[in-house]
Amino acid sequence: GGDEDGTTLRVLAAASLAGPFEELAEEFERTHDGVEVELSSGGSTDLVAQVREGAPADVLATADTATMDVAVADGLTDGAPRTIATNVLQLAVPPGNPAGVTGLADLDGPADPSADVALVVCAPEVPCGAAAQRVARAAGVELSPVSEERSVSDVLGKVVSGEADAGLVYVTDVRAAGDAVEGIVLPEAAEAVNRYPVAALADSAEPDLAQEFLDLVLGDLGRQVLRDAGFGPPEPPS
Amino acid sequence: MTPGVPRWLLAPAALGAAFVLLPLVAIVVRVPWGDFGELVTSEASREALLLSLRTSATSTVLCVLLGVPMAAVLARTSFPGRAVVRSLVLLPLVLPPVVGGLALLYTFGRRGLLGETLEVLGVQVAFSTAAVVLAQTFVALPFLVLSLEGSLRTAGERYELVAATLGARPTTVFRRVTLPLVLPGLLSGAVLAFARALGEFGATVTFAGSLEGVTRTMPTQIYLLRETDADGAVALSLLLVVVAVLVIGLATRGRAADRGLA
Amino acid sequence: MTPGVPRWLLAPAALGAAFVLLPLVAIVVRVPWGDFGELVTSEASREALLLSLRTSATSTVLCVLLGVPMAAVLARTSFPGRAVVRSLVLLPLVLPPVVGGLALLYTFGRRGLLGETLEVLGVQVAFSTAAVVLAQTFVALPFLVLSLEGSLRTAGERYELVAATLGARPTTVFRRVTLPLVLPGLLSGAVLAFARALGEFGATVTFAGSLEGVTRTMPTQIYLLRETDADGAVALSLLLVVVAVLVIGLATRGRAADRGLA
Amino acid sequence: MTLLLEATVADRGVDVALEVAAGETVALLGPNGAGKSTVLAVAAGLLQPDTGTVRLDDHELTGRRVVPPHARRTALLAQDPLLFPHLTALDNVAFGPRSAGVRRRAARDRARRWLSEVGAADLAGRRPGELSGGQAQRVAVARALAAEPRLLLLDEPMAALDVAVTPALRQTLRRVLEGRTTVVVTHDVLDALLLADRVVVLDRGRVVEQGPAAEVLARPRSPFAARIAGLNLVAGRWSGGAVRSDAGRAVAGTPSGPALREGDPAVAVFRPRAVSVFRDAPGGSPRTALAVVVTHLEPHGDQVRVRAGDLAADVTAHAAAELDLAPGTPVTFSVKATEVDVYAR
Amino acid sequence: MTLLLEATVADRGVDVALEVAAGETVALLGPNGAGKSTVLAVAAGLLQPDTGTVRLDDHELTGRRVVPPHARRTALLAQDPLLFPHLTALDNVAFGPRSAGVRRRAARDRARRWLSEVGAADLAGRRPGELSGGQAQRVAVARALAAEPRLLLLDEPMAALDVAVTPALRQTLRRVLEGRTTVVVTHDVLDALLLADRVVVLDRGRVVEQGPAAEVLARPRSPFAARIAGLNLVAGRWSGGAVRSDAGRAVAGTPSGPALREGDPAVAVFRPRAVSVFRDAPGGSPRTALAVVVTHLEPHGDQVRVRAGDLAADVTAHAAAELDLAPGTPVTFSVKATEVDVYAR
Ligand SMILES: Nc1ncnc2c1ncn2[C@@H]1O[C@H](COP(=O)(O)OP(=O)(O)OP(=O)(O)O)[C@@H](O)[C@H]1O
Ligand SMILES: Nc1ncnc2c1ncn2[C@@H]1O[C@H](COP(=O)(O)OP(=O)(O)OP(=O)(O)O)[C@@H](O)[C@H]1O
Ligand SMILES: [Mg+2]
Ligand SMILES: [Mg+2]
Repeated sequence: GGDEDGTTLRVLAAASLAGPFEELAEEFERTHDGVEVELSSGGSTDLVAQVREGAPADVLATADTATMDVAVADGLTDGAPRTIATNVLQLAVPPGNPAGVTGLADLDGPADPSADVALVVCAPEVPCGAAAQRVARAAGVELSPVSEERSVSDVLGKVVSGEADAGLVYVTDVRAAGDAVEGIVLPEAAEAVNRYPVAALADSAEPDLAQEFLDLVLGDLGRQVLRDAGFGPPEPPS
Repeated sequence: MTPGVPRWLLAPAALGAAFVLLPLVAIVVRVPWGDFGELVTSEASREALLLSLRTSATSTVLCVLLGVPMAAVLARTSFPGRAVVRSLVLLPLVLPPVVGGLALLYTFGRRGLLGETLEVLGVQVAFSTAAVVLAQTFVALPFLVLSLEGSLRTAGERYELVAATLGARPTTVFRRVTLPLVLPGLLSGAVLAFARALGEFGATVTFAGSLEGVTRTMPTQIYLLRETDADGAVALSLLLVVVAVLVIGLATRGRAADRGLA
Repeated sequence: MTPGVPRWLLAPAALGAAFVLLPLVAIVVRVPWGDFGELVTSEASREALLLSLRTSATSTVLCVLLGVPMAAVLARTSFPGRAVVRSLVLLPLVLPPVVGGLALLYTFGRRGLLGETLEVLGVQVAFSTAAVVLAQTFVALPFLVLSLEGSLRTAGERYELVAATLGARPTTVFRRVTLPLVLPGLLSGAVLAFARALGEFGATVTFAGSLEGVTRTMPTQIYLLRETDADGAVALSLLLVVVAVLVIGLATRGRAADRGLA
Repeated sequence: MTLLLEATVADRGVDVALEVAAGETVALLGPNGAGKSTVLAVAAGLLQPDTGTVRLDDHELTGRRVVPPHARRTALLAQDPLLFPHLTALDNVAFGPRSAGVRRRAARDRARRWLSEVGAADLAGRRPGELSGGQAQRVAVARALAAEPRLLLLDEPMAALDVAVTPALRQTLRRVLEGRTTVVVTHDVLDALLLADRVVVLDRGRVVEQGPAAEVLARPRSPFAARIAGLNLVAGRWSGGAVRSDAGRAVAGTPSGPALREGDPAVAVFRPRAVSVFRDAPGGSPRTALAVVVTHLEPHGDQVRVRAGDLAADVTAHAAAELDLAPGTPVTFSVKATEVDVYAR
Repeated sequence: MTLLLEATVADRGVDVALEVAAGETVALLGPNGAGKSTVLAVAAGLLQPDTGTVRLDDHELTGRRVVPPHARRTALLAQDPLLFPHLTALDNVAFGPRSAGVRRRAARDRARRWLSEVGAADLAGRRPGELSGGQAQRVAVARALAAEPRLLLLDEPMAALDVAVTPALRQTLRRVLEGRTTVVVTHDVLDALLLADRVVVLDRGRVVEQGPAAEVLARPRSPFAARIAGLNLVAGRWSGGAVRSDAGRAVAGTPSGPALREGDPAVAVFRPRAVSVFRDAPGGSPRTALAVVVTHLEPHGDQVRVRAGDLAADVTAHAAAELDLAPGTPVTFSVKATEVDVYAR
């Protein structure tokens, strides 16, 4: 990136945050003359690995606290991470809900390949999978998915294509998918709230600008934009 | 007596080799050797590895069964639109694997082009091991076709023509002359296809999903592990690589050398 | 006069072609043609496409520069451990691309094997366009090497030996005999490499990141778009595919046909 | 099997009509590039002629439905041995029978027989890569013969063979070709005389002469046939008791065959032995004296063959020495009219 | 350039020592598979001998540091033309000069000259795929000659050439090889006589005979040399005024050269013309009568050559008809002792 004719602020954001952050970056550029925000998005794990290996970056926003904790433990961050938004799971079903799913209770049962309802979830290794397990425990059901995906978009893809009858994804994902899926609110979802942390980075070349960007995200405008995208407030009513 | 190569070629060749091999060394250095044994012998890894080997072998066979005829037709016949078909066959190469997986979903999925037909036949492809094989075959087929077609062209048609004048029917010519002559090319094509199938990830995840023992191949397992344990994922990759080298090494052992003049 | 192929081969060939082409049709059917124009002409798409073409072209050149010598050394010399080197060169094929990206990070990254050396030299590779090129070259190089090596073996050494007896030094032999003879093989190898580089995604995101205009290639853009707009991602893939077919079609136009007996 | 071939191949400048009766062996003669291999390729179905027909007995092989090579039951021995590199010599020879449906064992037995016919029995287990040039040629001959085709096409079957095996192989071929429809390309007059019933001489893609082998080679009408038969030939018009060529040569001779009228196209043919060589133009009885320049000398049996362009004279070594002949020497070739055979072109 | 070559190649059963003096042309004769091409490959550096040395003048080419083919300044015309398929005939011929550093234009001029030397000037622009067999061979000859090497190795340069061009090309070679160190493999006695100073006869990988060309071909000591020279040869021991072979043949003759003692290994050599053929064993003056069975008959000039295994007799066509000769006829070959040349083996 060229900062010959100005200052560049590099922001690494989880893919699920890419939309809102783009909006915020534009706003930031508008209010900061000569500053260009370069937004780079990807999987949280990838982003942390990139920072560790020396990717030039000023701000990091991940999709869960676990990956951010890794960054903190590696001393990559400058100051404690702050939560900017939360997210909860919903059941996504194809339009019209062909399998007639109403809630987690319909998905109870042992693994059965010929099950009439094909459920897809995230693998337990990834945050949304861990959340799914917690939600299922809270509901007292045993899930037997036909596939344990690596990412939310993989889960959503299966539902959108109609391959799966239901998938456990975040409410923001349901919102982003538009008409492609329908969301079913889960009462048990509050048991597993996902938090999105953001932090300035230790190696930042522009610590002041980074701080200003954090302020923007954490400020009213930030909240507004994130809420519009379907995210919950940083401190959900418990 | 081999004619050898110009001396100066060794420099870029070594550079190229280093470029490919250094990252491997880097991986080896990073692997947490202490946990290595445990990691690679874990139930999940074993299952994934076995599944990968099984599906990759099956897709390689499929690639050979479909790809050899395709290469032969491309190299030995001419029909209008041959050039177009040839470029289209390249497509799975260019298609980002995830999109390839989507394309397969759109074709073989429940709501895909062939979905209803398949459903009537009682075949359910998605989320099954068969889907893994399909995804791997889709991405690996072009390698076999292209490299074999190249070999067929280089080998030329003279021996086939001679065989025909000796009364050999096209099938006999194909079986007793064409195939034996391009065996090295077929072999390296199959190796390419097998390697590509073994490393396939994107299309598999998108099209087949990821369930231990059914659709979770080694690369998928590596991705998952990487979320929690990057070094572990690297170690597992190393295992995959070693297994691949062993399989390929065994398969291509004793390739005949060609001879010189006089 | 071509000898043709046995009639029955057409069936599996057609099946294979259908298997590759149907998913493509499925994509075309699914593309939201209404938004297509806007989507593919958007600033982001244009930048990504240009970056992809630029980097893929550069990596193809790199692949040729490094791969031709490697193939020549593998096919025309014998040294202890040749077979091992040969299998190792295959590795980037098997390595899941993301792991390949990690391996590159471990090598060229700040904390990598060469990191310090590079830092002293003032070179920062990772997360730059150069990193994209490196990642693409890493995954594409084996294709060129393997398919060219196959061609070199099939072509044999007889003409090279004749050239040597006519007083041609190895360099002359290489330039005036070897290369022209395997030109079709080199061309299809380069096409394979270009296609693979163009579709490369996993290693790029990991090693180079995803920064618009700098490292966000078309596949990365497609991947990102897919998070929010799967159909749009598919449309973009179609663009990538069309561009690839055009580029490859132009590059391989007018490949010479070989001739028969008498 | 009667072969009837009429074909033009424009880009090779070939336009040939050829007929081979059932059981007949035709020798195809002609200079390099005359179109001999092209004719064989057309007959074998490897080359589609631009226009023309190929007919075996009453089966039309070209035209609307082209009969592919394998269904023609022809076997072609090409100019290049082209042994299958992945098969042993034995399996190469067994390839034809195997393709015709013979069981492996029987095919191998037959192959072994053919290999010994060509003196290559001991090479059965070798791969083509391990054979010398002549050995490969012998195996290729055996392979073509073992296919037992209805039409056999042989392109220089004796090429690369040593003098010790040639006569024996020629006898073998003579026996094998007996009663089999065959076209054999050769540059050797002995092959033509011993193997062929008829010879066809090609030049620049056209048939310039054909007829029974012995007759054509004894009374050639084309320069190339004369050359291969080792005879001198001067072509021109019959005028005043001599054949006068466009280049102004006049050779007096004795017409034979159908009577010649003044101005008829005719050839004068005479043996090199009948030619005497003088440093100066001689007087005396021989009516023909051709002023030529020696181009080279060759031993020829006990004699020395003095070549002067396309004419040749055989003289004793003693005479050659006495005349102090060397390339470049201007001499006179003289031949008695009684030694010159003249007949219509 | 003196070539000294001593080499064994175990898997081809070749063990040869060969010396070629500077400027000398040696003809390498021998049956198929004798090892001729192998010797050329060793000299050219294409084949590493198992043991032995190759020396050009005083430069050791094998041994500790093997000199690679391109640095030997030899040119090899292999048995196969192997023209570079991607270059025109002209550029094929220009390849050698270009490799030696000659500029493209000059190299092409030189190539054009060589192409016309071999009668292929009009083929300059053609690709090898568009040449006939003999045309390709001519271009290959031109290519080898154009390289102007210190040592020229020609493997059957006249193969596939038509009778019209052979004499002229032979003269060209004769002129070109003058003063150039050359080894030429041939199956043709004329090549040996006209081109070579010396001939070396190989058989089964060994040198069985060598000497000045005219001498070896006039007084051969090996069966193959006799065969190529068109002479009959019976090898055995000198005993009682005749050469007696192991097979029990006895040929009476007149010893020449160094005196022979009883029991010395010797050969009896006689021309086919000197042999008379009888249906029954004759009485009378000729001391030698060999009972043989006719294997085949060939025309030979005006006569008929009667072959009986490795022996041959030339008789008139009239006599052949009168004797009712045919393959399988038992006859007696008879030769006068004065016609038989006997000398030490
Ligand atoms: N593939 C080709 N394309 C175009 N022209 C060709 C091709 N092959 C041969 N020719 C030309 O066609 C003519 C006839 O060639 P052909 O091979 O039939 O000659 P030939 O009589 O067999 O000669 P030879 O005695 O040298 O083998 C020649 O002038 C040759 O140059
Ligand atoms: N690559 C090889 N490997 C093993 N043996 C070989 C190889 N090439 C040739 N030979 C054998 O070595 C011997 C010598 O072969 P070479 O080619 O030198 O014979 P040649 O004298 O040139 O015969 P020709 O007159 O048939 O060309 C033969 O017996 C042949 O079968
Ligand atoms: Mg020919
Ligand atoms: Mg040889």
